Amino acid sequence: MLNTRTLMIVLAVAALAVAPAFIYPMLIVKLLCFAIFASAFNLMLGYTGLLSFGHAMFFGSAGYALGVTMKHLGWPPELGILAGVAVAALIGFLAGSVAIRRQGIYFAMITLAISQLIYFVAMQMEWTGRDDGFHGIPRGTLFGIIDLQDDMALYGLVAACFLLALFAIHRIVTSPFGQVLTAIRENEPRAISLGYDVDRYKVLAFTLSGALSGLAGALKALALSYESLNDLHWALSGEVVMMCILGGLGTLGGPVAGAFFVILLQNFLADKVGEWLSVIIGVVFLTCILAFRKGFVGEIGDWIEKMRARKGGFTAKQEGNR
Amino acid sequence: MTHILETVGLCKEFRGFRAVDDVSLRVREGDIHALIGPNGAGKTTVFNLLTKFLSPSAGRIVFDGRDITREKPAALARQGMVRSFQISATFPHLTVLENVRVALQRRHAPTYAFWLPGSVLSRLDARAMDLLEQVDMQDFAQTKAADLPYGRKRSVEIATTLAMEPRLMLLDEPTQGMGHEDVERVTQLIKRVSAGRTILMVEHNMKVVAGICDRISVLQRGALLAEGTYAEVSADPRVLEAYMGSETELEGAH
Amino acid sequence: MGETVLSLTGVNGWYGESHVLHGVDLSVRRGEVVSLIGRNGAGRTTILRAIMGLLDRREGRLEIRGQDMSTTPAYRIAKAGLGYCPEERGIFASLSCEENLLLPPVTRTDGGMAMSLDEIYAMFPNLKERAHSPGTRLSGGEQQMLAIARILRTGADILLLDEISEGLAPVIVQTLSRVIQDLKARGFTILMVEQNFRFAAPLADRFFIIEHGRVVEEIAQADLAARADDIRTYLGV
Amino acid sequence: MTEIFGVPAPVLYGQLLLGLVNGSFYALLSLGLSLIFGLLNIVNFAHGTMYMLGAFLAYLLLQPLGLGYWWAVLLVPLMAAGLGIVIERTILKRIYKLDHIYGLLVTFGLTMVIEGFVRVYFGVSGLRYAVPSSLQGMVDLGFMRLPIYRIWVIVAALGLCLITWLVIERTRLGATLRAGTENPSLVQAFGVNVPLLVTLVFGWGVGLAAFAGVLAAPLMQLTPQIGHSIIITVFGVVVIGGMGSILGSILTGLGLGLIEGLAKVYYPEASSTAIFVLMILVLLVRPHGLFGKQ
Amino acid sequence: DEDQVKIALMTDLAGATADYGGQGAIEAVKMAIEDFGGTLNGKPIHADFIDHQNKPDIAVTKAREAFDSGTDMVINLSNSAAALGVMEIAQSKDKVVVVTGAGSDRITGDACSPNAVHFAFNSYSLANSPVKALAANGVNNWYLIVSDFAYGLSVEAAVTGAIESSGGTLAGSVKHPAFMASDFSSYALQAISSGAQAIGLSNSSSDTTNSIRALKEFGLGGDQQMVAFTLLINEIHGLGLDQASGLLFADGFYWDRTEQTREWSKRFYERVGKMPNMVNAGDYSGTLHYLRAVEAAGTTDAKTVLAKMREMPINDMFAENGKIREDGMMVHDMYLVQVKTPEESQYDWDYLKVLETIPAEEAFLPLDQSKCSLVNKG
Ligand SMILES: Nc1ncnc2c1ncn2[C@@H]1O[C@H](COP(=O)(O)OP(=O)(O)OP(=O)(O)O)[C@@H](O)[C@H]1O
Ligand SMILES: Nc1ncnc2c1ncn2[C@@H]1O[C@H](COP(=O)(O)OP(=O)(O)OP(=O)(O)O)[C@@H](O)[C@H]1O
Ligand SMILES: [Mg+2]
Ligand SMILES: [Mg+2]
Repeated sequence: MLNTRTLMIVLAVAALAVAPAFIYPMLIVKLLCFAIFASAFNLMLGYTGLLSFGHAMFFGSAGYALGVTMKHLGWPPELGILAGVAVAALIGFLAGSVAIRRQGIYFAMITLAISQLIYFVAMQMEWTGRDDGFHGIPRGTLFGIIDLQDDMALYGLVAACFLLALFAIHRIVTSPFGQVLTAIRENEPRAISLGYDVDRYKVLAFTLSGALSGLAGALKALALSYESLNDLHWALSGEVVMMCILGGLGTLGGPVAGAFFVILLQNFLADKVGEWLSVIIGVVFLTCILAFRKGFVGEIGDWIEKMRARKGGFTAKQEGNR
Repeated sequence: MTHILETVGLCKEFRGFRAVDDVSLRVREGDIHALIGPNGAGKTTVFNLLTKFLSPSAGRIVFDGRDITREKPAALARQGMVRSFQISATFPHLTVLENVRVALQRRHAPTYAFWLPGSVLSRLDARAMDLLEQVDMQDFAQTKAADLPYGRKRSVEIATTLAMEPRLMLLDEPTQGMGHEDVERVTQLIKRVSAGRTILMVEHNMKVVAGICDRISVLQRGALLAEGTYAEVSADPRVLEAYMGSETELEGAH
Repeated sequence: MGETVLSLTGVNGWYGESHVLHGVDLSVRRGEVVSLIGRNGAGRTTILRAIMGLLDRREGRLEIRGQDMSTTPAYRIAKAGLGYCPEERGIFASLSCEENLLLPPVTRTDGGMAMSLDEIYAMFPNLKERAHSPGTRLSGGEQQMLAIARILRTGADILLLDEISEGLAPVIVQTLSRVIQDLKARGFTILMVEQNFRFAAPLADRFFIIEHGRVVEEIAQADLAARADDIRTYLGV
Repeated sequence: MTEIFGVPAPVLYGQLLLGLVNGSFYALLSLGLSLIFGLLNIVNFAHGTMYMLGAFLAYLLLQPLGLGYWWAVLLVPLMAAGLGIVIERTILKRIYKLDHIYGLLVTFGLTMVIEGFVRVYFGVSGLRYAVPSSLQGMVDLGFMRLPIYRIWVIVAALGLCLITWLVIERTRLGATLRAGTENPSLVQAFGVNVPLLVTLVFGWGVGLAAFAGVLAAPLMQLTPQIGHSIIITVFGVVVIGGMGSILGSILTGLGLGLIEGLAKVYYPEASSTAIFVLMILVLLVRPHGLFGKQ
Repeated sequence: DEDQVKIALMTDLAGATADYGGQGAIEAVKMAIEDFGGTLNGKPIHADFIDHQNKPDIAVTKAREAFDSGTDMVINLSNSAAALGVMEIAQSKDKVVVVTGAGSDRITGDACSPNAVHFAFNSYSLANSPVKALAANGVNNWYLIVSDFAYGLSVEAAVTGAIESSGGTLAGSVKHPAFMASDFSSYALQAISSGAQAIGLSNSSSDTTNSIRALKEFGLGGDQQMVAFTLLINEIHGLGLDQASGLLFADGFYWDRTEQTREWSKRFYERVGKMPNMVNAGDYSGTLHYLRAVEAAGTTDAKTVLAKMREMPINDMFAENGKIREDGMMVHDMYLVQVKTPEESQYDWDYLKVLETIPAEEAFLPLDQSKCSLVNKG
């Protein structure tokens, strides 16, 4: 098992290293940003079971935070990114504290409402540039040595952050905290009766997910030198849900695959199919939910398990032995 | 004799309907104390009040000398008052060992540490196995809780509850829905784990009550009807009429 | 004893992916009280649910009054005169006691078994008293009575009762025992699942012992004493 | 002229009345949403799309077929209900056993598809649907002149809400529905054709949304996006009122329309955020909504 | 290869603002290339049609990709945010941008760029002329319905400026959320009950059409006038003359104005099925002007081409003696138009009366008031 995992990691790093030779680097940067975003979202839905329909609020706010600190305060990129993450984490904490009072679909609605609120506020603030967007964010010099104006340098930064974010998510999920989260997801009343203040754990999970989404948003704003209201819009929140579901919830690779798929689809189809884009994406999305409920990665995982089980001589789960 | 748990004039109204009416209950430290009574007498409601899943309309609850009327449920569990559920409550997709470990983790390992690897929890394994042995579940340590037979789930639940090192355990119908064999096992288990702690339980099975309970309180229509040892209570004609019925051979009911 | 009114032949049943019933064969004759006994999780509730068509998947043959109903959708099975009282009672919170009582549509009037509201209230006076309180405000015992009463109105003459003595005070269990005897006297056919063997023992004409999702033994009332040891090993009593 | 906080009283009354018109739409839509959520356990994200579709269907009846407004009032809800029934039978029934987030996601996908089609066939620049001649004109209410059509909107919407509410609370069918909301499989075991009931309820809910669309058609330029903002507001209404509470949806919908009307006079910039602030406040005080049960 | 000309139309092909781009823009650009001859210096002219889906970030990503893969010029850029974003990239990569689909004054104001040309209209030109024209007729008491987003506010600023300078007064204004509200009755009622002589619509697209409908519904008429500050002929087509008649606005192009406009527009109509609006015409004219400049310059180098573009006057069906100023604004005559009544309209798309031609110098912000840094330096 460990070998396959190491192999996967090596493969992923290698793929990231050679990819810019074949694909337009800035497109990969965008893909990676959304992959981080979807993975961060997965931390909520996939591992905590809470559907947030307002995750764009983290993505967008972090972008604006990075923009303001770098453009107006002259902070270097590393601090700008940190500022983005911090702002997103703070929003995660505040929004989480409110939303956590309800569960399931209500949670989704409340997060949606909070993110709409933030959207409208951003829309009415002078300093965000409203719907004209926040322009002219400098890319700056990382740690005072690496000039990010160079696309490849920027790509390196984003790729490194991507790996780091995936590792962070893996670590969070398997950490002692992750264990408590699993328990809460499995049986919340029981977790309460064991003395866990479940709301606090959920808020922390929401905050962490927000912070990582913020990382994604900040990186994207840095890469594009630009931030817009679209990054706060509920449609983006819907899109990130879609990415996760398409790729496979509760797996590390799923959201990444889902994000790549959706962004590439949008990227390549839009100019070719024009008006039909939303129909096509909708149909693909519906088909996936109805036919491959576990997402690409989940279904492939199941299939591999099945093959392995067949090889190993198991035919089916043991049954009837109760 | 000290009382570990005391309620003073506890009341609970649901939109005008008094489910619990001025109940002053006293549970002595170290006892197995049973709460019995006809259906709808308010037993589960009392439990819910004690464990803060409901808040009382009036009255006070004192646990170990401290007023806990306004405490949050999780905080109460941390002080040693732990409830096990009427419906079997495990974490179905965790293994038996992990089930117990989650309970141990709260006291003995980090719980918010999202930056640590999961392997730090393995230092709880020995202790968890220890608890599993107490309920005779060591052989099932790696089984998923969902795959266990019903009675065994109860055992896991009790082991999990024990991991909390409770001073007072609240058991709501621990044998409900169990076959005879399991009833027997769980009864013995309760007896065994009662050493060094107090147990308050709701139970309809008179055999269990008669077998292991030191004291019994009888509720009826939300109010306390009688209290005493099994012999005292079962001799009370009001209890016979309201609860046990005409059959003198009590076990006959179950 | 009358003709066979309910029979299962080689019935398999599934919850999602998990295969729970493995070839159940049993039959019930008119006017009989039959009890399914077994350990927890043996599959007794599942058998009742299989009959009512409430499983995710069922295979095998189900006959009611000689008619093949193996592929009949769930909502039509009740119309063949079956009344189901589920293990969890299934009282509706948003309906008053009386609305709960009136909820199941009257499905058969020809058998003459349908009891009127008055008859039912005479049988369960508590329900009349609480007719207008929301269903789930009733006490456990009252809810259990309501669950049984509810299916007496519909004209169903084959009753499937799941653990009706469960979690009830001894005094109410005694009442229920009388109710069952009364129903039997009126000619109802009853298939009941009981954990509480002592409750079932004096009531049932026959017992099916269920283990691992199949019928492993059939014991008649008359043989009960003789087979006590067998039962003990099966049930661990 | 009397003024209320700096606003002339007649203007204020006028605004409140207009708020009530909007509130009727919210009530109609959130009622359908609640109904569907209650029995199907699905948060119908496509509800706004159905509203939009209702308006476009009305247009479609008029343009190629020449069937006017009153035909639309009659036929469009039926057509939409028919579409809803097809969707329920072919798509939604596959996801009932899953977590209810799937319902949200599937209907989100449906929104993309349906809206995409409307966009392809009708474009985005907006179509016009005229006020029917029988409802043209204004009534002088003293403090304002109100178009007759808006009065009809209030009457029709509230009438339909009332009928729906009566059916659910006062009839046997309603009792069966309520029971089905709690435990569909048991109701089925009692001999009720629950799948049919579910299908019909979805059809009814969608029909209500489409009816709202027909009512709205003469009031605005029809673009494929008209469902967007309203659905978010309606979600807010349902959360504030308490999900699944029929009466709650109706009352909250009306109330919210009034509050919005006030906001548009006193602080128009906040009119779009008022609902979200309100929602957060309500949830802090009453986590189950104003009319929700525990 | 190096000296092939590659242009890209980037616009909203299918979204809410597709009237400012969409199929019409595609055909306009294609017509320009065909009319130019299809080739330049013997090489075919390559055109890409890129959908930014009305999302500025997609516009920015795709523009970057397009420039990196050899695109020389991007045109249209409906949506001001997208335009401003792409202008920045064009400047850093030294490419040419011709904005036709967006109207923000910032494009030639504080955000101006040596690499950008603003072709068809901006909010100043749309706002200023109607206010001035009405003032001359004694209509100078205004109420504004403003959409609460950057473009609406930029129009509002331009309008308020114009009202002040023409000695008018503002009776009041109300802000509505942009593209979120479909119910304008409340704003209409407030506007009507203000008693102002003119009600100005500082919004765009569906917000404008819905405002118009609501004003009509609540009985606007008599001595109150409606003025729209951003309106395309397509929107009048959608509204119908009974709703829109009498409406005043400024337009950069009307198909039925001259023989030349008619000839071109009919060709356009045959391809698209709609009459062109000022953005469509701008797309055609802008593309053609760019190609002519490249031909004259003999290179695709942005600096040289831009210099040529500024040097050459624009003379076609869109502009007579149009000229690109140093702030990037292509100044040309604008027209004050009024929507005909149904009775006045004789044939399909016969919607407008041209009341007045506003000379280029008056239609656009005088250079000395410009906030563009390029102007101050020069
Ligand atoms: N949430 C509630 N709202 C209204 N009434 C309630 C609620 N919970 C319980 N009750 C009522 O309070 C009374 C006591 O209920 P409780 O569940 O405590 O009984 P119990 O003694 O546990 O009975 P059982 O032995 O049947 O479990 C009952 O009449 C019940 O209907
Ligand atoms: N909804 C369900 N999904 C999956 N498995 C189930 C479900 N309900 C029951 N089972 C499993 O099916 C088997 C038979 O259960 P069933 O409820 O029929 O048993 P029973 O004999 O009625 O026992 P009990 O005493 O618990 O009522 C058990 O192993 C149980 O775990
Ligand atoms: Mg109880
Ligand atoms: Mg059972």
